[in-house]
Amino acid sequence: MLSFLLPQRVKLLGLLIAAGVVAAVAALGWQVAELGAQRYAIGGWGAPLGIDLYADGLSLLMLMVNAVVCLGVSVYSTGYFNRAYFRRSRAIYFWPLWMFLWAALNALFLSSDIFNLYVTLELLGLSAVALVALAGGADALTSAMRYLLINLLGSLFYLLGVALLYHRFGSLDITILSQHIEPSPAVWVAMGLMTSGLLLKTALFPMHFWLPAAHASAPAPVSALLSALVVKASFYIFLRLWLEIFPVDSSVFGELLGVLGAIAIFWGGVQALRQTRLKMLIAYSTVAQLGYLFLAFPMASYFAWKGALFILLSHALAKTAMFMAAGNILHFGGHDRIQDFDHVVQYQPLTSAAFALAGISIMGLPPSGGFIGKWLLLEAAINSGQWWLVIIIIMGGLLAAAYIFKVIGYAFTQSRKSHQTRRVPIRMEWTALILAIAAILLGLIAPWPLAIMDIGLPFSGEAAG
Amino acid sequence: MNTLYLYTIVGVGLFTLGLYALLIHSDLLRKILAINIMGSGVFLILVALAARTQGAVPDPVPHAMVITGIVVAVSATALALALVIRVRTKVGHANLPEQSLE
Amino acid sequence: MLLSEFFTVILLLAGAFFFLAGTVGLLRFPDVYTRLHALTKADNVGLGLMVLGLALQAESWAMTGKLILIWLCVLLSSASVAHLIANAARKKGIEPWKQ
Amino acid sequence: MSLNALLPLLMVLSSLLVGLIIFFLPEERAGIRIALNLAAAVLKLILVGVMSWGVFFYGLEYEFRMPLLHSQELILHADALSILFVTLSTILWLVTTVYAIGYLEDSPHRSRFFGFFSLCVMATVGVAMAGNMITFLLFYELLTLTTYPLIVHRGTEEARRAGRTYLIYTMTGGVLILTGTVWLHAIAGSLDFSYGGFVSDLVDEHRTALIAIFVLLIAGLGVKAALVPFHGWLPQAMIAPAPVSALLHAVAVVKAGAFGIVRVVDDVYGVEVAANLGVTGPLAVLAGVTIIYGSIRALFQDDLKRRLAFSTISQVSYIVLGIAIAGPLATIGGLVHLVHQGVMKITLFFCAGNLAETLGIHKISEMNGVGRRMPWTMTAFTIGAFGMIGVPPLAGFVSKWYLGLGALEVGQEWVIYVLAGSSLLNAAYFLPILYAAWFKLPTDSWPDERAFGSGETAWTLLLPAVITAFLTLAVGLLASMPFSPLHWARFITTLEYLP
Amino acid sequence: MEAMTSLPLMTLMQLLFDTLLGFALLWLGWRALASPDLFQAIVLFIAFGLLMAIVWVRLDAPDVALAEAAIGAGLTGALLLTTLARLEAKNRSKSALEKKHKVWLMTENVKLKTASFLWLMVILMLLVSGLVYAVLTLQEQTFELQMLVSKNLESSGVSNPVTAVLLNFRGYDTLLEMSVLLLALLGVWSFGGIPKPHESLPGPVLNMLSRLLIPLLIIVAGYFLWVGSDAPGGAFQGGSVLGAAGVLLLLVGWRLCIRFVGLPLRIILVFGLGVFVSAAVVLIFLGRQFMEYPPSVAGALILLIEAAATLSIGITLAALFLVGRPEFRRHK
Repeated sequence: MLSFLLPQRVKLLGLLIAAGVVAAVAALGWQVAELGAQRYAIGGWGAPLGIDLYADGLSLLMLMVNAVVCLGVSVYSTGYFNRAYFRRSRAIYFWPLWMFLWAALNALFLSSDIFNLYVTLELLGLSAVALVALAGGADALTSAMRYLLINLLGSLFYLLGVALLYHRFGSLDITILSQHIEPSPAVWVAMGLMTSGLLLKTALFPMHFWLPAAHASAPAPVSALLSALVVKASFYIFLRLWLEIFPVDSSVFGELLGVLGAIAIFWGGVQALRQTRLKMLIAYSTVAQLGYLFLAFPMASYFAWKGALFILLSHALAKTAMFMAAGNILHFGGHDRIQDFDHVVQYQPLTSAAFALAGISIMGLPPSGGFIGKWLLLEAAINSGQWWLVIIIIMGGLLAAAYIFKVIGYAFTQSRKSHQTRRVPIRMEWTALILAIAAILLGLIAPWPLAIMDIGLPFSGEAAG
Repeated sequence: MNTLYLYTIVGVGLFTLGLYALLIHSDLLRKILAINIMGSGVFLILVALAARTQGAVPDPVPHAMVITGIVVAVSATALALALVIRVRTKVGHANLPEQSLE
Repeated sequence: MLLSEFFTVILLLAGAFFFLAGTVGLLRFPDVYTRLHALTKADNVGLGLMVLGLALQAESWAMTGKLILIWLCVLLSSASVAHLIANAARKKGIEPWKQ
Repeated sequence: MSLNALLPLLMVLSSLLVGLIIFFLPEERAGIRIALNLAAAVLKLILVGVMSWGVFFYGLEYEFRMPLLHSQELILHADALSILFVTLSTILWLVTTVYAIGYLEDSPHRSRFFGFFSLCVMATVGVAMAGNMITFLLFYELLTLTTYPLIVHRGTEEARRAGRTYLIYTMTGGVLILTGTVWLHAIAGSLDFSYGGFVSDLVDEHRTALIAIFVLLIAGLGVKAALVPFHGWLPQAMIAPAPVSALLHAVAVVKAGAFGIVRVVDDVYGVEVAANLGVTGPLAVLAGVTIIYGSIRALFQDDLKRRLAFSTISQVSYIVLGIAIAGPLATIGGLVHLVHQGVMKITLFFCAGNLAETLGIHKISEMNGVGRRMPWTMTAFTIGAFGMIGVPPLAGFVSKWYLGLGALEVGQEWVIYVLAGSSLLNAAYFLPILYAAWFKLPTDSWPDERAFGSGETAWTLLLPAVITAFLTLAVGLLASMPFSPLHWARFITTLEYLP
Repeated sequence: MEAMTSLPLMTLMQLLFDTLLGFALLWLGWRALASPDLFQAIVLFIAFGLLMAIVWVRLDAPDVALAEAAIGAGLTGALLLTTLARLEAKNRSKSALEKKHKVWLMTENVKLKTASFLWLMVILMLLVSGLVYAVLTLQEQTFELQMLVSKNLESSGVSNPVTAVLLNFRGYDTLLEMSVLLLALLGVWSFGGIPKPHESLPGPVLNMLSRLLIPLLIIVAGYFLWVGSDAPGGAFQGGSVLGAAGVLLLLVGWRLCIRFVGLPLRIILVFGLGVFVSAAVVLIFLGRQFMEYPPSVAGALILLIEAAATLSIGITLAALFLVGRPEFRRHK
């Protein structure tokens, strides 16, 4: 799964590798589906001594969505980085960096070793930063810088937590840790450290400040990746740790996360509504959508986890499509000011459709993937009698509708202004559209991913609840 | 009080010091210094605790982890420094703009 | 106490003295050139004495060789670095200190 | 999968596919577009015919199931009630398609328009055939989304504002329904529609919750059905092109809301349970208020389409009223009005569209003597208007008759006064129009006249209006024939009340 | 000899030394962050790194000490200094004005309100106390990984446990870590357009020095590499020494000949990682797990991988120092 390459003729190579990785994931998927959760000991040493790779339903799903999104981004990028005005000297670096990022994601979703996770996190963070900076403008550089610092800070917090855990329990393997774990001050402190480090990277509400700038100023395929996958990676680690390592009796903490998530939904939604530039709007929408993921924590029930995960999956697809659409519009009209969209949108029906369809999923309207996730969350909230969560989820959906239709509304207005326009490669439009459709279809094939989530029983602890 | 705990606490101190400086400085070069010092603090804690097993050689695993960590840190620093230079040339100063919390 | 140990202690103490002197010089001397002067000269001698003292305790010739190698390396580098610094200072236009 | 299961799916997919294909057709390929549209409409008509045959004579239930969530499935099925609604929408869609082809000739973005038009019908059919709440919700929201582009089709600032208002209302309604549905699922564990409802076992345990859910659902549905506090979007949406207005009022949106209320009262709660919970009374009162309020507001509109819009608000509540009275005869009245109101109102809107398109007439004050310029159109209009007022033997009379009887049957005399009052008001706002059109002298020139050769207007515009006017006559005159809407409504009611 | 009698004294001395070292470390760290002059701060940071190296020795971690001295202090310091040089070169005029204030709490360019400052303090205090408490109450490990390491040391092919962990037991980490290094270089290159620092011609002395030192450094690198399997040392230490040699070369003004800048350089850069991965993958085809070295040849394999890694690491580090794509400047 490790792919790295340097020479210039990368485009074809990149696509080949992309296809290869997808095939590998598919093979792994088949294996996991047939045989249950898989464990692979690198170097043949086995868990305590060596590093294990571990794939259960959770990681498999992440890998799959990863593969789909990445394939999409690869195809999209062949168009995006091909433009006349994108400096070739920069563009050639996109591919190797991108491959590193992808490799890091795959490695991250497969690892079951907390120190190994640290290394993958760094790999992920550095490649993401380099990709953001690829845009080259003053905005991009500044936000890349901030993003880098945030990343390093988060990693160090995480590493300190790892250090404490290791010295308490003498192992780095998640499974072994989960067997030995017992509450003690050191564990609590470690938990606090790792949580804050990871949440910083996941951009949960008070720590989201770095996200919009970084996501909005990056090149379009990079923004797509960051929003769709990179923030999810740290969330994935957090979820893993929460489910397997951290002491279960942490309901107060869960409540806190839920409240933060709720604030994130509101804040992100309101801010998104206030933005005048499309990419900023989408970036704030990410902040809001990330909030949903944390609503599952106060409920901590089987359905809640599944709902949050489902939102994660569909958001990954939908947000990728959205950023791609934004990239197309930006390329087409040369700007992404929402106010002046009239013509731009009308001449790009495919892109507009992609945006609209992705929007449906973000709003959580049926039959999209987002709807299923929201439904599960709602049901979990009602079952546990937490009405404030119900209200949050509902209001969040309305806010999302408001900011998405703010954009779509302009798709139908006529404009007499003429724009300087440029042709957008057709595959860029199609990739966006297909990913958006995938986000919708995710809702129609919901039972399938839901069943995958059960492999290896990552949520078995809560299955009773 | 064992000397090892002494070093551990020094490690905690360095970590906090770095964090403080990271938050309070706006100069990018200093922020990078601060991150490095934070990292040293973490490494110190890792290794100091590794040596607390009495008698025999200390646990080699944290040592390996720290070596990995140092290499990662220098990579990150190199990247950060190059970025600082870029920011300077593009933006004109090597500070992060005051970020409003929104 | 063996004779070699006695000499070692003497040599180490002497080395430490030179280091101290060099450091005092670094702190007290008025300008960059004189400071360099104090630092390199005194410290090189100090280090040489210490290396000598430790060499007496060495278990093998290889160890002695390494110790001497260290000294030589330091000699070489400190001389060059002192030269570089002084050169840089001169280029920057720092006048040597005069009474 | 058996053929029977495929039929409902085919109903939905036919328009979906057509819609998607149309999106990708170039603007100039009008021929193919028209052919596709008509073909899909005819195909649907045939499917409906087959299914109603099966339902009525063999008691078949056509059903298509697909797993959607844990324990929840996507269900499309055809029972008597859905057949009623589907038939209505299919026939009227065919007619509206013809009308829209004429109406939008040479205007831009036709591919987009007809694409969404098809999708809209897809959603309506889906709403009609939904076999459980979740499927219903799915298509209901889809309907919102597909009508939005139709409303803002003109692309003016005003259209965009209307679209926004529409969205704010319907989205809010949608989430209310969503909440209610999820809650219901949490309590009942099932959401499948069945005659007589499925919550009767839960009344003792979850009484308050059930009432709350009822309120949520009705409020959500009430938005589309334009019940009084939630009606604000409808008059604004008049900005849309005439075929869209026709569709909104007669076939799709408003009807979907009303139909949803029918579903909730009859097939989720069951009439008896609902009455037992004490929720039907307030609903009936609400409907009564809406009827009167809508009529009064209509009286003061000079814009023809706005007057019609308020009339719709009033008329649709007849359906709700019929259901909420909770007696067999009233139910028949409500159900049959679902169809009748559709046929009558679409006629009126076609006519209004014709006037606007041919002569540029938008206001009632401009209509003096228009009957002589466009006799056919105005004849159709007159039939529709008389139907609305409830003049026997037209369609409206049948509905009102049954509503009145039903109210008496369960001893709610106040409904009679509502009916009578509203009929008077209907007469008050329709008769002046007719008087002006037929008996006043025409002015010198029309606001914006266009020539359409020999006829009074284009045949694609005229024909649909004439057909629906004819239908208005027919369903009233032939109400006692088999397969008439009335007959079918009775059939449904038997099923509801004798499970 | 007289160990028995002087034991308490020795312990006391050690404690004293450790305490001094600890405080010196803290002090240096603080000064490095607080000192008003950036140049001074960086020099202090380098000193801090060297002190860290001594601490590592005190903690029986010679491998780490070597890595820290070479990479942590040496290379990072060099990187920081050249960056500073580049930054200053840009606007020398402004810098004179900037840093003249004596500061104690390092608040020079910051407009922190008192309230938020207090909050920050409170949070940091909480953090410190939490950490200290956690560390002090840390129980013994429940699981002795260390035992496992020493038990399996024989089959790992090397006798230095740290190397064993780095390259065999947890070789995957190292693999990824090398990717990080390569990635950093890639990232730096991708920024492109880095301004050239003001370069002065190296004097004859420096030239002479480099001529003497570079062969020595290369030998030392080789030595580290060789000795790494059973004594402190190894690929990273060797690589960083090699890197230092490269840095020195670059300082002297030596540049790669144009024909090496393109593909050959890149090949060397990926060489280490390439060997690592291919060794690991080849093993799969031999019917073993990914990275499962057969004990009989493990030593040789590790040495091979390390050799390749050393070369790549060295060149990568040197390239990082250069900042920006290397290009043909001056042929020497």
